[in-house]
Amino acid sequence: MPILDHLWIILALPLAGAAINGLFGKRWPQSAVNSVAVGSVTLAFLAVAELVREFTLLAPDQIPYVGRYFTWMVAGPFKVDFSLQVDQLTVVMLLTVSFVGMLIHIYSTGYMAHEGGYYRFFSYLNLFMFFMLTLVMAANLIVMFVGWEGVGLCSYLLIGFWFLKKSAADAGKKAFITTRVGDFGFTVGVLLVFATFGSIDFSAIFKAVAANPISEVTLTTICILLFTGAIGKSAQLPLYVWLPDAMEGPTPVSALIHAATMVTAGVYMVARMNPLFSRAPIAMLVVAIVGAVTAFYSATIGLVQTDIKKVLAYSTVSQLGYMFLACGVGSYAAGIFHLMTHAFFKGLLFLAAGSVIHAMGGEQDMMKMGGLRSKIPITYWTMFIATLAIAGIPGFAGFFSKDEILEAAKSGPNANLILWVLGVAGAALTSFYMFRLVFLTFFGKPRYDEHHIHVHESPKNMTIPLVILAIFSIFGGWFAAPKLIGGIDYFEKFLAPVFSMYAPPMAEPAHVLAESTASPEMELLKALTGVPVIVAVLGLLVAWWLYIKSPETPKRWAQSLRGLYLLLLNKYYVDEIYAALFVRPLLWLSTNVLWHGVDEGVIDGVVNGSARVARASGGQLRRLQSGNTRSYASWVLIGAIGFSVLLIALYVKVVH
Amino acid sequence: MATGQLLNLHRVAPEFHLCITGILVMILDPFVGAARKRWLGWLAFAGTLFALVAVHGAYDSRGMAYDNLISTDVFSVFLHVIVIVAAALAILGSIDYLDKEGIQRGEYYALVLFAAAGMGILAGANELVTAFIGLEMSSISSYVLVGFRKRAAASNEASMKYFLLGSFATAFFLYGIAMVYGATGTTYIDKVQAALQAAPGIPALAIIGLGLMFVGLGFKVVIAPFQVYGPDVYEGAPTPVTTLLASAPKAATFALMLRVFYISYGSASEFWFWAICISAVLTMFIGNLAALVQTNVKRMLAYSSIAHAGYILVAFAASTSLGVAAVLFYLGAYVLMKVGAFLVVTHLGQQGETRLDVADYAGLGMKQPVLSVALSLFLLSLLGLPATAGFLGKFFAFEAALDAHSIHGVAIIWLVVIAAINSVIGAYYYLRVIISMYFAEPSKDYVPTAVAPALSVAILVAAAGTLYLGILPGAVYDFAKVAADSLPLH
Amino acid sequence: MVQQPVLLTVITFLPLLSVVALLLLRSDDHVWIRRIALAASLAEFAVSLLLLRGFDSSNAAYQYTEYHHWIGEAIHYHLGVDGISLFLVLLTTFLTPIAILCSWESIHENVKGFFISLLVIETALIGVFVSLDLFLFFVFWELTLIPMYFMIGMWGHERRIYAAVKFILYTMFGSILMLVAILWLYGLTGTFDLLDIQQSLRSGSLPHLTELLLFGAFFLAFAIKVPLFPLHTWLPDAHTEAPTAGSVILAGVMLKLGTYGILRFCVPLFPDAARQMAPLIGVLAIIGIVYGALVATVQTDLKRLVAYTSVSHLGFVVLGIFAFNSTAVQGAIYQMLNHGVSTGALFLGVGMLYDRRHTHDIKQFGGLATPMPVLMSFFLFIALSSLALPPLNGFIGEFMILIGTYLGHHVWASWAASGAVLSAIYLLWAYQRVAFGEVTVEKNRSLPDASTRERIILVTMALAILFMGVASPLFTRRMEASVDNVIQRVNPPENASRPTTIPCMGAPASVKTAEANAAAAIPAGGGQ
Amino acid sequence: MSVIPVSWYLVLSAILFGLGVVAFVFKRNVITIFMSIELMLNAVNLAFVAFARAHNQLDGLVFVFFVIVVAAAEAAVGLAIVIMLAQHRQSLSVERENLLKF
Amino acid sequence: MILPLIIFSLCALLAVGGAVALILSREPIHSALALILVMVSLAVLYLLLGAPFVAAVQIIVYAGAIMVLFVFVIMLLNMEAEERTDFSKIAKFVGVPLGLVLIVWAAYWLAHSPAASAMGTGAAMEPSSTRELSKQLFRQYLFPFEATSILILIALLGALVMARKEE
Repeated sequence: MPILDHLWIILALPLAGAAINGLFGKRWPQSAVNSVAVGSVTLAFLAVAELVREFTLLAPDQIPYVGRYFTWMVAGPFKVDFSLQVDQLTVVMLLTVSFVGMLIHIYSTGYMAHEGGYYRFFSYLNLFMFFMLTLVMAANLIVMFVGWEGVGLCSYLLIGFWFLKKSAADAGKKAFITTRVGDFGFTVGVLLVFATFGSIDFSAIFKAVAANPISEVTLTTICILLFTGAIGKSAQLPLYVWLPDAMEGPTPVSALIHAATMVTAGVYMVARMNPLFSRAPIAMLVVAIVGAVTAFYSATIGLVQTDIKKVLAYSTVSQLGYMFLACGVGSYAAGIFHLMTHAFFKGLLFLAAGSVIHAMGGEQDMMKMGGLRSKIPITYWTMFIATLAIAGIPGFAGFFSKDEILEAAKSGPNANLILWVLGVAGAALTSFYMFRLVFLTFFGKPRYDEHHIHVHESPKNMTIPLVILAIFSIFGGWFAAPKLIGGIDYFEKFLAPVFSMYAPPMAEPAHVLAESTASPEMELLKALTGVPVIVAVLGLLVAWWLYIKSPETPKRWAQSLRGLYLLLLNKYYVDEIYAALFVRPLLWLSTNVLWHGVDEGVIDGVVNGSARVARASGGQLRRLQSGNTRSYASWVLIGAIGFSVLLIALYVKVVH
Repeated sequence: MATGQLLNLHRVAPEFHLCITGILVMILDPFVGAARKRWLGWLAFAGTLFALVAVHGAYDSRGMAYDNLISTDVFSVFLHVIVIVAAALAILGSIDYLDKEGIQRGEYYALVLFAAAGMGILAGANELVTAFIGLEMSSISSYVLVGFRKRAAASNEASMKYFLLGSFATAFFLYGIAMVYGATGTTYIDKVQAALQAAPGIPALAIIGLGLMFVGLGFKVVIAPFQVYGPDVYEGAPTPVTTLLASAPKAATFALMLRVFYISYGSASEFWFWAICISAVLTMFIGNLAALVQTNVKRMLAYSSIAHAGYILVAFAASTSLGVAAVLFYLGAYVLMKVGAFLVVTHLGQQGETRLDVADYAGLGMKQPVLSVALSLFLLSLLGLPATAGFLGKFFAFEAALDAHSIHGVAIIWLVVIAAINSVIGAYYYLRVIISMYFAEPSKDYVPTAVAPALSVAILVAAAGTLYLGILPGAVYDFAKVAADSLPLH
Repeated sequence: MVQQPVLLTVITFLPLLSVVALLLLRSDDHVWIRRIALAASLAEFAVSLLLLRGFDSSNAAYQYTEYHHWIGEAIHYHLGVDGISLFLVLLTTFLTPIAILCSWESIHENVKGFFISLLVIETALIGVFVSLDLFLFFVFWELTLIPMYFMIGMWGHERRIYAAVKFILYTMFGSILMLVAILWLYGLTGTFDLLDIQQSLRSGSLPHLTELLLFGAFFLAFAIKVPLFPLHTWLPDAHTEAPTAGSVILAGVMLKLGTYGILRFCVPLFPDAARQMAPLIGVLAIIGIVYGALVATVQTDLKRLVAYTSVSHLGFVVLGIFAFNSTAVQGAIYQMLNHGVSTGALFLGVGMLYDRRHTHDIKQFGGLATPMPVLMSFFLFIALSSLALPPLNGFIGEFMILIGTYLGHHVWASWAASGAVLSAIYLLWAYQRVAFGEVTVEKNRSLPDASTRERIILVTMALAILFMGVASPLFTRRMEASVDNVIQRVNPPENASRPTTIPCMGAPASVKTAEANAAAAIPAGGGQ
Repeated sequence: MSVIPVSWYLVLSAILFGLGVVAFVFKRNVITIFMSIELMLNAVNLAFVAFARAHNQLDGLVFVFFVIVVAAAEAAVGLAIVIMLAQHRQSLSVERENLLKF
Repeated sequence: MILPLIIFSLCALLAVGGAVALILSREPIHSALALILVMVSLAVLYLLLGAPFVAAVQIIVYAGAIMVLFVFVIMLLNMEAEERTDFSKIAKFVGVPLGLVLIVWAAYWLAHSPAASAMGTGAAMEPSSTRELSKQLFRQYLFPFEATSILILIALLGALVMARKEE
């Protein structure tokens, strides 16, 4: 089994690409850079495909298949191997990442064609692929952390790709630091894991947790800490703030990193650690709540944004919320499923948006677009499909995955109706702002100066990925389709081993299946499956009414509900609040109290003060030598009498 | 009897040689023309070398001399070496200085030699009045030497102060001797010890005597509170004389102090321990702190030598044989580095000792690298940097003091800590000179003058010694231990 | 083990020998002074690599030992390396050529003196690491001061004299008290030889107060050197004013003297006191981590900023040492090496900027990525290693420390982990202000990118960073045995059959203890 | 023949010594200060003689000779210094001699 | 026998009086004469203590030679009365009082120290023979005696150096 025995090849390819482009790309023509970058990723994808083939040949007891390469850290009881593993979850992630990644690479060759630092861009992009693949293939928490931080680094580099723009550089920094705040939790979580299980290998941990019961407090702490990391990485409340800013990066970056892959790492991690989470109900609840609230909250912000990419950004945050909701209610499979479909349609949305921006010559404000339908048909159609998908219109990928999530929230192992309501509300808003986006962009009259901006369809290498992704946005969800008619959710079945192997005895995902096959529930299920669809359609209609039927109503509402409107428009002022709460006080403290206060004031005060005291006393002591012989004689006399008296005193003390 | 007395002569041969050479210089002086007077300097130097050889002879025939008035033991030999080497280096440093100052006279060298002889007696004396004579020999000649630059008002004044206060302190010392004599009926150091141990309780007279002698001796070794005159005299005296004053008499007087305190009063150490402690603390703080604010290098070094007397007292306080050894080693190290430093200052002072300010040394590191390196070495040694004599001096001193904490309890540990802190305070002013030499912008007006051969030889010897004692102190320290054991300690 | 009875002496005094060679040169013959200095330091590095060949990593005892009488019967010329000092020696010999190379053009006046002091420092530093006699140790310890003092004072920047004096007095104050402690120890044990002292000082053999005082005296000296939180204020001044090479050596090696001393003397000699003081020291270390990071964040002077990061990073090391378990201590040692390389590299970068613009003021930079992409990319890479980004070296040490510390003290480790966040903040913020955005100062537009010489330096450092990031076992395996020795003295495993004295314990024993530590640690997961 | 206790002589010598000290500190003129030193030495001599008598030894008397010799030597040098000062300075008051201080 | 007592007290009074006069008189010459008075009365006391030879030396060398030297110098430099400046506060407020304290204190301890009072009036009286004295001096104390010769040489040199006018 060529690949399975050499998993590292999958990582080596993009790394090599990154290295080659980074070192020599500067002097090479674009075509060479392209072939290296795209080539390496395509090869990686093919390797993954081959891997899947070999994987299917594995016996169940060989899964997860682990490959150890070298010992990376060893100190006392603490030992880390650089080891990779493959199981169903990995396979899904690998396919998604490498496939979408490949398409976006191809797309970028068109999108970035006229940018400076072309080689740099692709080198970073390949490097990102390397770290992302490491992340998903990691067989232990530390190696996973390598990928985890690595993708963060690449996102930092790529967001700040146009580093001459201060906003871009700022955004990159913000992204890295905010996620680092989450990583703080993640790190401590890993520490606690090691302290608890004495190992950081997934299999070892899972075996341990399955074998002997660990105190639920510890588990809950672990899970919540790890989830903090996920919050940072996957831009959930309250650490989501970096993602919208991250849109400063080139659009393919937004598509790949900030929609399809990196931001979903959190979800992947939670799913990966499911044996722990499943045993920590409270943590699960937290995950679910955070997910649901984020899903709704960011959807509300999405309602009023006018920057096309910002809308998509908030929608991403919201969709990630759904994935966590899924994990939180115990249906990891649904979460991963949505992760995959989302990768398709959100990736597509971004690429399409990029194509629009490309066509508009860099314009991102939807208020300055409109009526592009006819001018860029391919972009329009693909984007429309993606919108249908994300809005959850039946038949499209998003429908199945989102539907499964809401269904799990309603009747899953740990269902919770409030969360379901939030989810549904979010779904409604989603479909509204997505169609708002589409209508504003492609319908109505052009709101831009047609003499200056010559709208043109993007080149092949950009449109082809769009089309491919569009196809997947439609059919990507159909693995789960049979379920609706009482069949089997192949996707869930495929992943089942991962989530059942170490699952706590009571929460068998199997019984969900069993339940779903029972016919009366199927009726109910169908009925309630309707709800999301209905709200989705409602959203569509409202959007249509507001932005096509009577375009001035939104302004009227904006006037009447000015307060709310501004609140939403300014994203609930969260950035400002953070600045006021954390950033400025900390800087002030560091500058005035710690630096000038403690360092220069107290400590150096003491140091230099003592020096000053010494000099001063020296200045006094030198006056003993007044130069006057009589004084000198007096000193000698004082000494004489002093010492004689001292000696006699001691003498008296001794004698008597 | 008389023959026996004559046979004793080789045990005081060093003094004999010094005096003879001195007299020779005096006799030749009138017949030597002004141009050739510097040869008298070389003659005196030769005399010191003879004396050194004689010291070796005396070492081979150790024992008591002149009815036990003189005890030529290893201890005395050790100090003879120190004293004579110091005198020799001082002489080498003087030759060209006197030319420069236009006071090239035979008497100068004669006085130096007589003073050295006096110190020799001081180091070897086993009887207080004999020691007193030796003390006076060295004192009176140094009164004169201090005033040797008669044209310089500072020199006159220093001489006057030194003379008056010196005699004042001497009177105290003498009164102390009288008391001891009264209390014990003898003035022999070892007999006093016997008498005091024989007596039921140590008599008050003896204690008062100790107190009064401490005044005289303390004055000579410049420790607080008798240090007041020190800086003035050291500053006012011609620098080569300062070189001598700061080194040899201190060593010799410390020798007498050791004999008196450790032998005669060895049984009363719990009495004088506190006196030494207090004096040590005062001395170190006054010396170091006052030195911090000096701008005149000569005066700064004077204060520093006060501080070093304080460190020596720390070892002195140990009141054990190890303490004696530490004091001896420290004296050796101290003499070398102090003489070295003052000799460099002698050269840099220029005609009329005009360039003595720290600021005058600005940029010297570039102009006279070798000389600067030498001075830095001496300063760093005074500062107590490892691999220099000064460090090992402190090292052994502290070691001896801590070793004695079984006797004196925690007090002496604190004494050592205070000493340690002081040596950090001291670091500052030594480094200030280095800063001026290396980090400061060179002053334009100063044109460096070549170092005369005699002086450079002296400086090299001192530097070599400082390094030798710093890196391979073993031999000397062992010798110091032997010397310490040669004393009939309590 | 291979016995090369003079290898350590050669390694220690080779630089001094080359100083003699330099002295023979005419002082205006800059070219040859530089060449010979570089050649000598490279040769030194090559020779020091021989240590690895014969080093027996399974052996906890000191190796390549040399033992000669020196002064009296108590003081010996006793050299030797073990897993703890081995790599610190290599670090020194590795950084010195770099330091020489980086001052190739930036030093103009008194070149001879500069390289001489650099080489003298090298000898002194190596001497500190290899000497097994407290007297010898102290001699080298003090000898490191003077050349560094000259370096700051003669070739430093505006406030150099203040910085130099502050540096030397601060350090001397600590070390002089250590001298007293050493002498006291001699009074108690009658020897200056480290091994003999360890033999005679079984845990609890000293009166409690005495042990505390001795520990305090030693620790003060080391803590000032490290520098630990309240004693750190000499560091920013010294670094800011020192020439680049000075900063590299100062940050790269000299600070390690402190942590090394703690590990070599404070902990094994006075285990009870160490255990008793550990809570206090741990807290100080954590304060240092956070404090240093926060203050670094708001610095306007690039070099000062880097200096403060050292306070933060060394806090990690001290924390690791006082966690008293194999993982943390090995992490601490590894972090010493990392810090040496990474922070050294940061100072090199800052120095290269200084050579071009003669300022450290961040406001004077900005947008430098445009004129000098190469230099800035390396700068970023180094910054990333310093902010502990896996898989670079900084991460390894920091994480080992965290893991090890966590086993004993959850809260400590959690606080310390926050340092990672802060490090990201100050480094990236600073980097952005320096490198990103439009070029703000006209002068900067025309700055030349890294020269070949600078590229060689930067590539070397980058490779070292990467190598140490992926190949940590090559280092830690050699430390393990020695480290377990130290650990054992502090908390002897209850079932230890033989007395916890140093020389010659085989690997199996140490492995056993490692497991013992683990066993002791893992049930403690719940917290203790 | 004598009925006077030795201690009386000692007290007298103490008084004279003390007066000498007072004189030294009190007088300003170099030469009179010098005289007060002589006074102190005389007190010492008295003490020596008294003690010699007390111990019925001759050593004490021998010491007196030495003291007198030393006193003479000091006198010679001291007066020479005084003359030198008189040559170079107007006043002979020690209080006016303070070029060197601090 | 009352005579010795009278002599002692008389001389003691004269000595102390002379010392006080030395202090109080502003004219150096008067001080010198007062000092001579002290010396003479001390000489008498030496006689009383049965040390005639010492007494003689006291008169001849001390009062005779040394003090004459003093008087000579005073005359040579025809010194004016000393001005009672008080630049030295410490001397005025500490030195002088302490000196007086010293008198009382030393006197007290010398009077009351057991050793001193044990001496009583000393051993049986006959004047010390000069022969014995010289034996002591030239045998036992030969070395310091020789040393004093050097001392005098030093003094001679010193006087030469100091007093000689610059040529």
